[in-house]
Amino acid sequence: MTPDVALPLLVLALPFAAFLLLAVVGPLRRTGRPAGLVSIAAIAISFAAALTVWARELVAERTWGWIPADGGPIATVGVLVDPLANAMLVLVTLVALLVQVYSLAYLGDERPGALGRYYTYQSLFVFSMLGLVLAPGFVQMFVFWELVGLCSYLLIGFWYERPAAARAAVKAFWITKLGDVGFIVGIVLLWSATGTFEFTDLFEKAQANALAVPGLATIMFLIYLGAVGKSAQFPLHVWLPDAMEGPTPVSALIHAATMVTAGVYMVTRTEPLFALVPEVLTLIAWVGAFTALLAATMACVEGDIKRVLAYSTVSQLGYMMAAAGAGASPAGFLHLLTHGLFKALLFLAAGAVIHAVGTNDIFRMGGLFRAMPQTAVVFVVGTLALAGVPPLAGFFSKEAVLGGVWEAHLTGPFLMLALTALLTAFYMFRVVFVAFFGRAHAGGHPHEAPWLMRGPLWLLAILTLAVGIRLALGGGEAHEEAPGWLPPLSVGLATVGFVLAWAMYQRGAVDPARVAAVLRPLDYLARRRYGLDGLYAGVYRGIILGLSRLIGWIDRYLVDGILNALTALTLRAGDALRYIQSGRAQDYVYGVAFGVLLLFVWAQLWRR
Amino acid sequence: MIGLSSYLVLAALMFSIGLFGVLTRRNAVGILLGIELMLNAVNINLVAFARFHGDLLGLVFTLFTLSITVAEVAVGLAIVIVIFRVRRTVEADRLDLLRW
Amino acid sequence: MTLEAVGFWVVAVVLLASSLAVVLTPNLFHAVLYLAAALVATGAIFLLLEQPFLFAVQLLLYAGGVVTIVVFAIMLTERLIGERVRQTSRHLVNGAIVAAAVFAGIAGFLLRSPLATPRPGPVDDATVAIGRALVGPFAVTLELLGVLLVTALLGALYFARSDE
Amino acid sequence: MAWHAIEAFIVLNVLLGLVAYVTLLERKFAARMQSRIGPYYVGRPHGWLQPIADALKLMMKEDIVPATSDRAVYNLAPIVFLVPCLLIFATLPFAPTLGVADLNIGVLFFLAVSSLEIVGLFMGGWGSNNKYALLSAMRAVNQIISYDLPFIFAALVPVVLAGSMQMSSIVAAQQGLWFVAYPLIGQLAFLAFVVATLAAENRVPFDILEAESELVAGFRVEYSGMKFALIQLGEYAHMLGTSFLGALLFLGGWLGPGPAALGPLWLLLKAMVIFLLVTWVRWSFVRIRVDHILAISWKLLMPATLVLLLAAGFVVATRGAGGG
Repeated sequence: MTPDVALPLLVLALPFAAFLLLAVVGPLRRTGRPAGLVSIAAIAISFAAALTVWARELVAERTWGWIPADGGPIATVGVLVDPLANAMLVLVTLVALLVQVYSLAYLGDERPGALGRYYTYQSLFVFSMLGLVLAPGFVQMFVFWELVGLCSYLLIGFWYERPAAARAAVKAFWITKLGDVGFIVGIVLLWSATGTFEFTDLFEKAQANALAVPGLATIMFLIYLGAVGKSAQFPLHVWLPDAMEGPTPVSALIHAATMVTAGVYMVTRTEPLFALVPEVLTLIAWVGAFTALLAATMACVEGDIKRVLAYSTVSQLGYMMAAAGAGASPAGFLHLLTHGLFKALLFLAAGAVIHAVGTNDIFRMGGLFRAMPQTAVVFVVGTLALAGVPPLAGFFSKEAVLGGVWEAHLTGPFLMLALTALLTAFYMFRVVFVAFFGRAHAGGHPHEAPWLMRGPLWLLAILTLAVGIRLALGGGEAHEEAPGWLPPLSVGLATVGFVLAWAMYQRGAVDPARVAAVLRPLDYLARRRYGLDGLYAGVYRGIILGLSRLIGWIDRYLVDGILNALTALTLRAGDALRYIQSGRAQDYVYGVAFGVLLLFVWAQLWRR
Repeated sequence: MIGLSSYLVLAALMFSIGLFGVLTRRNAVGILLGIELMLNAVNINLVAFARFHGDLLGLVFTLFTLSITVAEVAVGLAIVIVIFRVRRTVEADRLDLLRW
Repeated sequence: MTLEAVGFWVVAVVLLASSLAVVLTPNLFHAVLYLAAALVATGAIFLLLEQPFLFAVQLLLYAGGVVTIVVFAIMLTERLIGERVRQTSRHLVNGAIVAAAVFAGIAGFLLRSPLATPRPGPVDDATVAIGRALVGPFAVTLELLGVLLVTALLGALYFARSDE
Repeated sequence: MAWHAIEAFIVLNVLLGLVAYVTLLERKFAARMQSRIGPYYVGRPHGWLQPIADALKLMMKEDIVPATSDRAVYNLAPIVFLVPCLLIFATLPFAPTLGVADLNIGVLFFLAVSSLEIVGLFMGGWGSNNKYALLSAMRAVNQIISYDLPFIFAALVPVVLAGSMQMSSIVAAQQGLWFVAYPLIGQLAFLAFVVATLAAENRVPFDILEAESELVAGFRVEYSGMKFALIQLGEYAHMLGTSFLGALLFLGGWLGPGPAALGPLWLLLKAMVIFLLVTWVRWSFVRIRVDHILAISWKLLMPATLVLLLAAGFVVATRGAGGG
């Protein structure tokens, strides 16, 4: 094995080893905290390895045959290491490490067995995500894609005793599966058109213009559907807010930094392919922008702090997709990285708040700045970053995205994204003002989180800041073509959002209710999530219930009917025929004689 | 000249007569007598074939049939006697305990 | 009309007549006696077919064995009273039709089948050959027959023993 | 063919005469055993004409048919009884070439035909519609079923030893050693044969079927006159035939000192020896109870004769057939 891929393989192997250890060795798993420590140790080493890989800027590919066939294997497994994957590796392992450390405190009250189970899932999830990141071809990617989906299901449903959690897990699983159907069909179609699953081969062909297969647009659209499901794009975004039923660290890990970005990562990874089909790209951009706006409006009326963050995530994912659709996938990827950091920060901070207050409802918080100043500070840092205030990380990446979209001459999406930027600042500061600076509510004595939780928070906050400063100093290569008016516009939008939030929720200058009354239809729609959930539920119920009724009718009247008819016939026949059994031996002899006669007749008439 | 078919027809007649007896007799012993006739008809067939085909097999099988018939009669009559003891009758059509 | 033919016809008439009597006579005891006659006539048929050994066995087993047992059974079941010996028949017409149909079926076969009519020349005594066959190729069958007979004997004993 | 018929006719008549005088022999013998004189007056001084007188008397007596009898059966019974008893002589040779038919299945034929006798017997018992007759017939059936097998087995021992069922061959096989003198097997088989003969002929001590004291005269209680004569004839013919069979099977048949022409005389002499042996037993023993009779057959004679048969087979297998 070349040393090139040894380190990435180590990154991949360690979480899997931890998972195997925890899954197989039941006693260890049931100890709870030690199990967590095992997992954390594995991910820590893994993180160190990933950091080394990243620092060395390793580029390597190594594959092993998997499904053998004549003339080389059909599918391979292996690792593909390039800057894209390196960055992803670092992000995933970093966030996972911090989340796992954080969880040790956050889930400290869980039973040891449940905690062990949690870390088992966590390890498996990290392994799956890393496998997805390192995938050198579509098949491996799909396998890990599904594994990620499975882990997401397991983690969302971690508190499976709660019906809401169980429902949310199933919902997340099924809705992402809708997209996955398109994904796998697309993969197979692509394979039948080109004969390979390997990214490298595909990119070479794309570069050599050897990919002019008919229906490529359809194929890429189908593949994009997978990203739609995974990255919670409209209209399959409905699972993500519900997924907040899982533990908050889980949300931080998989619904902010890792799993939901898999779609974006996939699109970015296969960008050379998507580049061949501009119409799909345009669609991606429009859908992304629309998703961003839609989610932002819903976030504005949401009272649950985690759901606000969830909508925000959807919204930011829309940003990334829009960037990818606009051909500015580096910008989108940059936003992915920075967003991964500060959204994890926000989630974890929100988790600390929830941990302290015992509720998700921001209107039952308030005045928390005094109770837990450190948490408030890092939350504000995250908010600023998300709102796009320089010199924090979010500013640069968001600006890059906007610039990319503008460059692509996608005016509609650009406008929507700009509006989204405003709304983002608004709803984030709304949370900040209501939860941290508003009048304190009685009930409980909120206190600062333990250092196990605070440590990751500070680390993330510092990283957010550091990355921002690094981007400011180094000058992101993404925004070199951006027009000069873009930074001021961006900052201006953020400021407007901030001022609106301040005016409405801090100063009380504008009554939120009156605003809601003015924007009544919009408010009404946003509060009801634009009826999408209802629509899905309706369609689902309609189809399922209709089908059930149909099947029920068939079962009751057709299947049962036939059976009933048969049984009735059998009974009647038995009633009628039992008189044959007279119990008298001689009557049976008659039967034998008739049988013999029949044989005679048969033999004499037909046999000749 | 008496050919094979003469013997066979004779046997067939005897067989049919035996069948008639089996079908019509009320007394279990009478039924057994009919069965004896039928078995003997079969024996005639076997011996006739053996004779006309110059084959030993028919003779051997006739012996077997004879022996088995004796066993059958012994067991059959034992059953008849038991039935008589229990039911005080050997009328076959009154022995319909196994009817529906 | 050779002597054999005369013998055949005489025996055939006796055989059929006694057979008919077996199934028709109302007196069960007479039926058994007619059966004895029919069995002896069957033996005579064997003699006509030049199988004296089988004739002897037939007499020994049937006339001496079967008929005796049947008489014994009649005496036991009819409780030594002559009245019950009168037996009736049922469905005479049906039985006759079915029996006639079966006969017609067999006869149909006989008429259509090509039969080896020429009778081979006189044969030697088959007794030795039968004996060799019984302990040769049919040894297993013979043993099985022995098992059957023992089983039948035990079964008959079991059935007929009185409950003490 | 014609010669056969004539021969058969001669044999039959000689036999009938013989049978008639056998009765006289028995009566005389019995009388001697009981220190009497026996028949004396008819054909005096030794009653030589007594059998003829008996026959004439019976023929002239009134033939009584019971009113409630099963007439056809009743009338046919003596004939059915007599015919097999006479038929058995068909296979008995009196000299190497003197006999009706020296069948190669002679012994078997004898056994088969003699087993038919029972039919006549129970016909008579049934047909008489007499309680005693019927009981007698039932006993007869019982006993004959029981003793048929030992009788057959005992008779088969010489057959096995000689390796043939033909009477003349069996006699020829005794050229060197009569089978009765055959070590152990011969004596035992002969003993069994005599006992079974006693039973098969319903003689004392196995005469429960006529047991005068209980059943009057057994199955023939209702018979009189000519029919009674026929039955008696049949019985004595059967006895005589069995004696001949015994002589042929065990006592070397016509073998004896002197010229071959003396053969029939030797045979007759030997048969008479057996006959007198039976008679001797008859006048010496008491009647045995019915269950004892059956027990003797099933529990003693049957296994014993089977073992004898097996032993004979074993001897033949090791030393070869043909006696001595």
